[in-house]
Amino acid sequence: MDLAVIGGGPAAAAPRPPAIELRGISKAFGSVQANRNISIRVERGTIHGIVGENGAGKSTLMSILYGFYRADAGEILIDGRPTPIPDSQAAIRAGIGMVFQHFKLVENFTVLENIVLGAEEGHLLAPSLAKARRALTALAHDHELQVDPDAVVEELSVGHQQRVEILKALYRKAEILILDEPTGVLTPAEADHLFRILANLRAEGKTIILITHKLREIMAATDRVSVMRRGEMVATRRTAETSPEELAELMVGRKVLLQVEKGPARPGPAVLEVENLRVRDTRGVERLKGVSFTVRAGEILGIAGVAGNGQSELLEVLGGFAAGQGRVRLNGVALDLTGRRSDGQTRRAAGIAHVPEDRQRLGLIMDFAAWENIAFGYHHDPAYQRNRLVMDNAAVLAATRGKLARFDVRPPDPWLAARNFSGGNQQKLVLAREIERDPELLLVGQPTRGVDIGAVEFIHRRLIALRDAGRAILLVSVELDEILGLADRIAVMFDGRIMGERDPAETDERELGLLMAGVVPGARNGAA
Amino acid sequence: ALSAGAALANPGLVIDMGGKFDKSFNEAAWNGAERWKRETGGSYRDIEMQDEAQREQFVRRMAEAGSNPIVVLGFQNMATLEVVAPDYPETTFALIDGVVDLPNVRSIIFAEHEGSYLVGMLAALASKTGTVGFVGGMDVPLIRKFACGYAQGVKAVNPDARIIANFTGSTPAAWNDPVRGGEIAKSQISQGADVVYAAAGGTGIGVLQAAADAGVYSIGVDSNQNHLHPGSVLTSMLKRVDNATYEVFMAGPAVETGIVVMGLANGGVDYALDEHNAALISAEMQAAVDAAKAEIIAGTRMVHDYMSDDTCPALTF
Amino acid sequence: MDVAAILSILEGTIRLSTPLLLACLAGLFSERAGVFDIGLEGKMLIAAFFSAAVAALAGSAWVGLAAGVAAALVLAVIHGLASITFRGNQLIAGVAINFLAAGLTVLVAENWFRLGGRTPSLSGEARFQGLTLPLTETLAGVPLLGPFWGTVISGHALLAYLAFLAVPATWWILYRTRFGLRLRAVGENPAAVDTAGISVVALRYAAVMICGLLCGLAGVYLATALSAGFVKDMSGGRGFIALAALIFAKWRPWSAMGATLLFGFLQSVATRFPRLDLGIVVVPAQFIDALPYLLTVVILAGFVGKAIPPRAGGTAYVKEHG
Amino acid sequence: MQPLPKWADATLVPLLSILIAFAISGVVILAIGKDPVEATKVMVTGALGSTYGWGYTLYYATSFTFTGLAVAVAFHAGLFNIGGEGQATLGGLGVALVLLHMAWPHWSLALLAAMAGAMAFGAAWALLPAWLQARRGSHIVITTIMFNFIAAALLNYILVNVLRPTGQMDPATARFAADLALPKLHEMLGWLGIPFARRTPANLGLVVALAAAVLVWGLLWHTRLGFQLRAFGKSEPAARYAGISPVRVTLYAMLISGALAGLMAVNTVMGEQQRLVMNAAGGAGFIGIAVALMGRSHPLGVVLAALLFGFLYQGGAEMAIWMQIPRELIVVIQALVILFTGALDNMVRMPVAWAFRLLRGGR
Ligand SMILES: Nc1ncnc2c1ncn2[C@@H]1O[C@H](COP(=O)(O)OP(=O)(O)OP(=O)(O)O)[C@@H](O)[C@H]1O
Ligand SMILES: Nc1ncnc2c1ncn2[C@@H]1O[C@H](COP(=O)(O)OP(=O)(O)OP(=O)(O)O)[C@@H](O)[C@H]1O
Ligand SMILES: [Mg+2]
Ligand SMILES: [Mg+2]
Repeated sequence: MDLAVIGGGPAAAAPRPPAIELRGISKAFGSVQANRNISIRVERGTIHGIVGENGAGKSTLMSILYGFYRADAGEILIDGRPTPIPDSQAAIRAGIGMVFQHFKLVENFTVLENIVLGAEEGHLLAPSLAKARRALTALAHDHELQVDPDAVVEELSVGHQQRVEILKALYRKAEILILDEPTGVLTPAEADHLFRILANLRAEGKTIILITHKLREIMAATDRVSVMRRGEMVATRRTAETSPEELAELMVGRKVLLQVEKGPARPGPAVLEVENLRVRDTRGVERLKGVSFTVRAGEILGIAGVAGNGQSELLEVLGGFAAGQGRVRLNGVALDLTGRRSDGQTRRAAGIAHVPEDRQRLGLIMDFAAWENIAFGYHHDPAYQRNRLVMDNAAVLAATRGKLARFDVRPPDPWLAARNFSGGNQQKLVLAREIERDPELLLVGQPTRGVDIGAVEFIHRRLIALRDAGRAILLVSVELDEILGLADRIAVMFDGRIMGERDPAETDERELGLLMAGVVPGARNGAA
Repeated sequence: ALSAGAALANPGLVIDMGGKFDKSFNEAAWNGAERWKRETGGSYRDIEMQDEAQREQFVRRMAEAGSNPIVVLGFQNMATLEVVAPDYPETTFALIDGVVDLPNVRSIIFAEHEGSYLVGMLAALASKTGTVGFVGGMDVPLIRKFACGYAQGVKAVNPDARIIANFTGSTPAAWNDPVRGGEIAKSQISQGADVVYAAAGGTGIGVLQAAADAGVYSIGVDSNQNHLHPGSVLTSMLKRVDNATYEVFMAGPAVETGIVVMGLANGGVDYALDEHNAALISAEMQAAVDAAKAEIIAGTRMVHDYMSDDTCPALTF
Repeated sequence: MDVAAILSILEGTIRLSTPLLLACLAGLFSERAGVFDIGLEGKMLIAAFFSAAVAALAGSAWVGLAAGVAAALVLAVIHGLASITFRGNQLIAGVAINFLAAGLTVLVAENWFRLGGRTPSLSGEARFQGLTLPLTETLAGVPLLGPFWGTVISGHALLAYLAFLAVPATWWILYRTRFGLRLRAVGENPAAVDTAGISVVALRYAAVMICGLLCGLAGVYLATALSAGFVKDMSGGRGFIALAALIFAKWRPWSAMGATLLFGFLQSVATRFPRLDLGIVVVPAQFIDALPYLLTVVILAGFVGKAIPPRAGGTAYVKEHG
Repeated sequence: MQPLPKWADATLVPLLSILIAFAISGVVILAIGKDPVEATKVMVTGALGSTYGWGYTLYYATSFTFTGLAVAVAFHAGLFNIGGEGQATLGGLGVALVLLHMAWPHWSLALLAAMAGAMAFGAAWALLPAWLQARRGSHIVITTIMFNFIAAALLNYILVNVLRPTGQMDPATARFAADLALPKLHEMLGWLGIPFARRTPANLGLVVALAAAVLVWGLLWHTRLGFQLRAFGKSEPAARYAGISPVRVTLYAMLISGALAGLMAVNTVMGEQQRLVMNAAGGAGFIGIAVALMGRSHPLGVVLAALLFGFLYQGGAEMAIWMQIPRELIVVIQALVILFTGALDNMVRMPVAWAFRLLRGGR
């Protein structure tokens, strides 16, 4: 094999040019430099992984390769030939297909229509549809990609929608297939199925680029792996010759402390008691199918699971902005789940603080100044009122200055709009607002998503401190490391149910991974 | 050139919505003013109302600028003058189609029922089907007065005749909706009407057009509209707004105030006969109508005025 | 009510539905592609004026048609620039277009003709006359069918027939052609279209221009066929009724025809019976005038089948934020 | 792209937009064979050259302030209320009913009652579209458009069949009692010893409008409701997270918006016409859109933009009277202002941002 590729060194007289070569790609979104002078080579007939933290620029780079964005600078070579890719049409012509992180499907079209869209032959639809139907049968057979061609996409499961995306690429005769975080929404079993398909495709000589930040998948599925950090390409390794530890270190730029320092928990009485909680989404699909658990004072209950198994709905119901059925008690008092008195305000009044999973969409008003965001959600707080009608903006400003200082938010400018803080500082803004309330119960979703390692440690310390102050914390995270490091007990969610509870000291990633896939290992007992 | 009072004692004409070239009511007034201008070499100001809510502003502006006398068109301006005229006691206003009881207002009203009676007779004489139509503009007593006079004329000739009367609407928009006017006319024609009388301002253009398209007769109003569709416009009910305007302009600021009624007797209303409809009006028809006209002037033939008691002997609305 | 009256109402229905139908289909193309258009009214109005004005000057309805459509297309380009190229607010752009047309038509009319915002009356060649369809003679003797064919179906201007033919054509384009598939897709999820290698901008412009064309025809019909010339504000809210019909029809071509026929029927009835005496109650004309709007509100309230607009409708397609 | 400084976004961009709009209008005037310089002179002298002109300018500006504030409040809540025209129409009905059917000992009491009536009717007319948006998800733009037409038909019916005094041909109500007339601006200034033209319609409504602007400012930036309203307007999902009820905020925002639009009738119906006529709103509801866009939805901006449109309106009337330029020119200017400040905003902003980058880079 061609050793010269490793580390991006100069190619020795290689017999074949690489399937893809990117040279000096740069791309900025406004003031954010998403890609900085990136070069990478991907060999034909391999599975090439790209890893990096959230926001490292992985999706941006691949979108440039697919012609979705245009690079500010740089060059793309396909099979050794410089190939300008101004739009996706050009990428498709060059044999590139891409499965986006957020699927690009027309939801109320059928599978067939989605596949044909953009690849029609002639002006009339009927012949194209007929041809695609035949091709689909063949493709499905060859690659284990069965889907009903006449099903409406929005009625398919996420896994099947992903198949449609792959089929779309294959129907367009893609030789190079890019998959952007394909397993984030899949169960381990579905993920395994996907990797089998990818291996098949590789065997046919297709080239696959796999974006993920799950090191386990990289180690299992790829031939080579490139690491991105903060918009730059920091290294490329042969998978067989690297280790998860090395990749993790490359990703974050320094040695990673996987262990969070914390003392033993001293759990008190139950603060949150959830019994048989059920939630339906707007389409009537049951997303929580009878969930029960307890969080005690002075402990952190971690909820682990693949994204999309009901964790978000759980936070929404407890946070008061979605309806559910069942019984939820806070310090023994029942919470209203559907009625008039179930909204974010009553929850806050009852002593529940909530750091939402998606801070930009939910936790902050991006156009509001920092001080307005500090009042956000607590705009009924008597300390922020001058009288029954008028708010005391000066009091909010004063409070904000204190919080920005204590949480080391940079820059500490209460008038700066939230949009102009970096991701980590935005998260600190939310934490400053929620944690300092000294709540009975803190709901936290993905507290360190997209946050740099320094801020991660800070946030973790604050959460532990809150626990040690005798508060109850419900932590939802898709990062197993985070859950294992922070939680005093771990509950695993799968398909709207809790598959079991584990003590972090007595479990490991393998066992949790099985639970996350819906498999209950036989030996142990479930919930305590 | 436009500071208030710079132009002293030139007469002014306030044209109502619909515009000075509506081929009908407003245009008649403008024609009168133009005649005065031609004959005397004087100059006058005219402005066109643009908006329901701005009537007062426009009349006021005319008075502020020193025009005197000021002819104001349309019954809609009764309320306008009630407010504005007292503020300008030195200015004389002449209101056409309405009565305002103020010392500096000359209220000019027309005996439209008399003129309409004559064209009604012609309609009945020309009709072969015995069914005639009437398309009014806004449904107000004034327009019912037209309809009622018309119906009496029709019945005088043919007591069995059927009269289909419709109004375009109940708001001022009804004066300027030719599409709707045309639709109404088409509907009346489909019901057998072969003469349609339009007393509807700008809307009438659509009525006359529809009649011409269908090859039946129409009757114009206010101005002489015979030339619009020669051979199709049977005649026009002339309402000599031009004369009324001309007289006020001639008399100047000292024009007599109070109520002035313009009827058949003093040439205020009439039916139109010219080269465009000469072929349509036979000698017998003309003789019959002229006889009736003489009787009305002489007071031997009475035409009921709808507005006197809000009833009509010849037509139910 | 006798047969003649019913036939006359139906005949009026066809006539009055035609501009509504053309404008409704116009809106259908634009909104199915994800560009909301409350500027149908304005485009119709400006086409009405320029068609009448140019027809009056040139003495040819066909030249007028070209001018009217061209004027509507100019406004469509403005709408496209604002809502596609510059990613502005589509609704605000529509409002601006309506006022632009309301103002410009009168301004230019006054300047060209000095007729108080009107054009001269059109006659003869300057106007689209009614066509007598074949079979009219043959069927004349047949009871019911004869008069129905002769009065209701036959005798309309060419544009009216064109409008009703546009319904199956629209259906066919939308559901049976590549362009239609792409058009519907870009109104639902432009990112899907973009990643499929199709230009979102080009598709949306195409839709907006078709919208301009059809609105133009609606205006031309209004001024040169339904009536004989332009008067100020002659569209009289028809663009909004068409919009109401579009919602009523849930953005589907055949239903659009149904909705506009219903609204045309209401107008036809209201014209002939300003006070509709139903025996028990007298329905005032104002109520019938307001009925299309009331019905639309009821539909929008979702009590009678929910109207779900194209999902990407009303928003510009933005790939990168800056 | 570097964002524009706040001040530039709030002043430079709208000013530039209005300049473009004026420039194009100048071209239009040229195209119809008139002299734009002369037209400008006529407008300026007619609207600002005398206290008479100012009286009308301020009168119109008062109306536009109300409708502009109405649109602005809704904008802040992320709602586009095109229904100002209908709400103002209904507000007029409220004023008329209050003043016709009740006896009032003094105009000041009548004013309070008329304001209540105007606000109640205007708000009521906004309520159903708001409710439909909040509860049934129907687009408020469409429903408010429909409600404009329904309002026009309703008023038409009521004026023709219910409120028109017997024997009167005009579809309008009877006049209100003369002693209920609001003090005119010249009287109010007279109390202060400032001479001002009589016979202009500017009236106490002007003070009400300014008070409303101040109250709206306080509401938006100093009350909890305003905070919730603005938060909801910026991000609906975040507002839900914060426990801000979308239904309540939508309803409140539209009620306030409708009430403000309705209040316009105090200026026109009670302050000037002293009876209710057809089309009493006269398009002011739509001008409110231009005013709010131009004023960047800030009460101060709205007042200034309303003044500008008051000037255009009065100047336009003068132009119509003396230069035979149809008043529709104002509609064209209004359209251009809406187009450039509302829809083609990015087109104007891009070169400005570019110029700023150049300036910064140059330093
Ligand atoms: N369309 C866009 N407009 C503006 N900024 C963007 C856009 N897309 C991405 N960015 C920014 O570019 C940077 C890189 O984003 P990108 O999506 O490429 O990261 P990623 O490595 O794929 O992250 P993740 O693992 O979260 O998917 C981030 O700061 C992001 O906020
Ligand atoms: N839209 C914007 N306008 C102005 N400044 C911005 C904008 N977006 C980001 N910034 C500034 O650019 C800087 C870098 O932002 P970025 O999100 O890349 O930070 P970061 O390095 O990822 O930090 P963190 O680790 O805290 O997330 C921030 O300090 C922020 O103030
Ligand atoms: Mg990504
Ligand atoms: Mg960051």
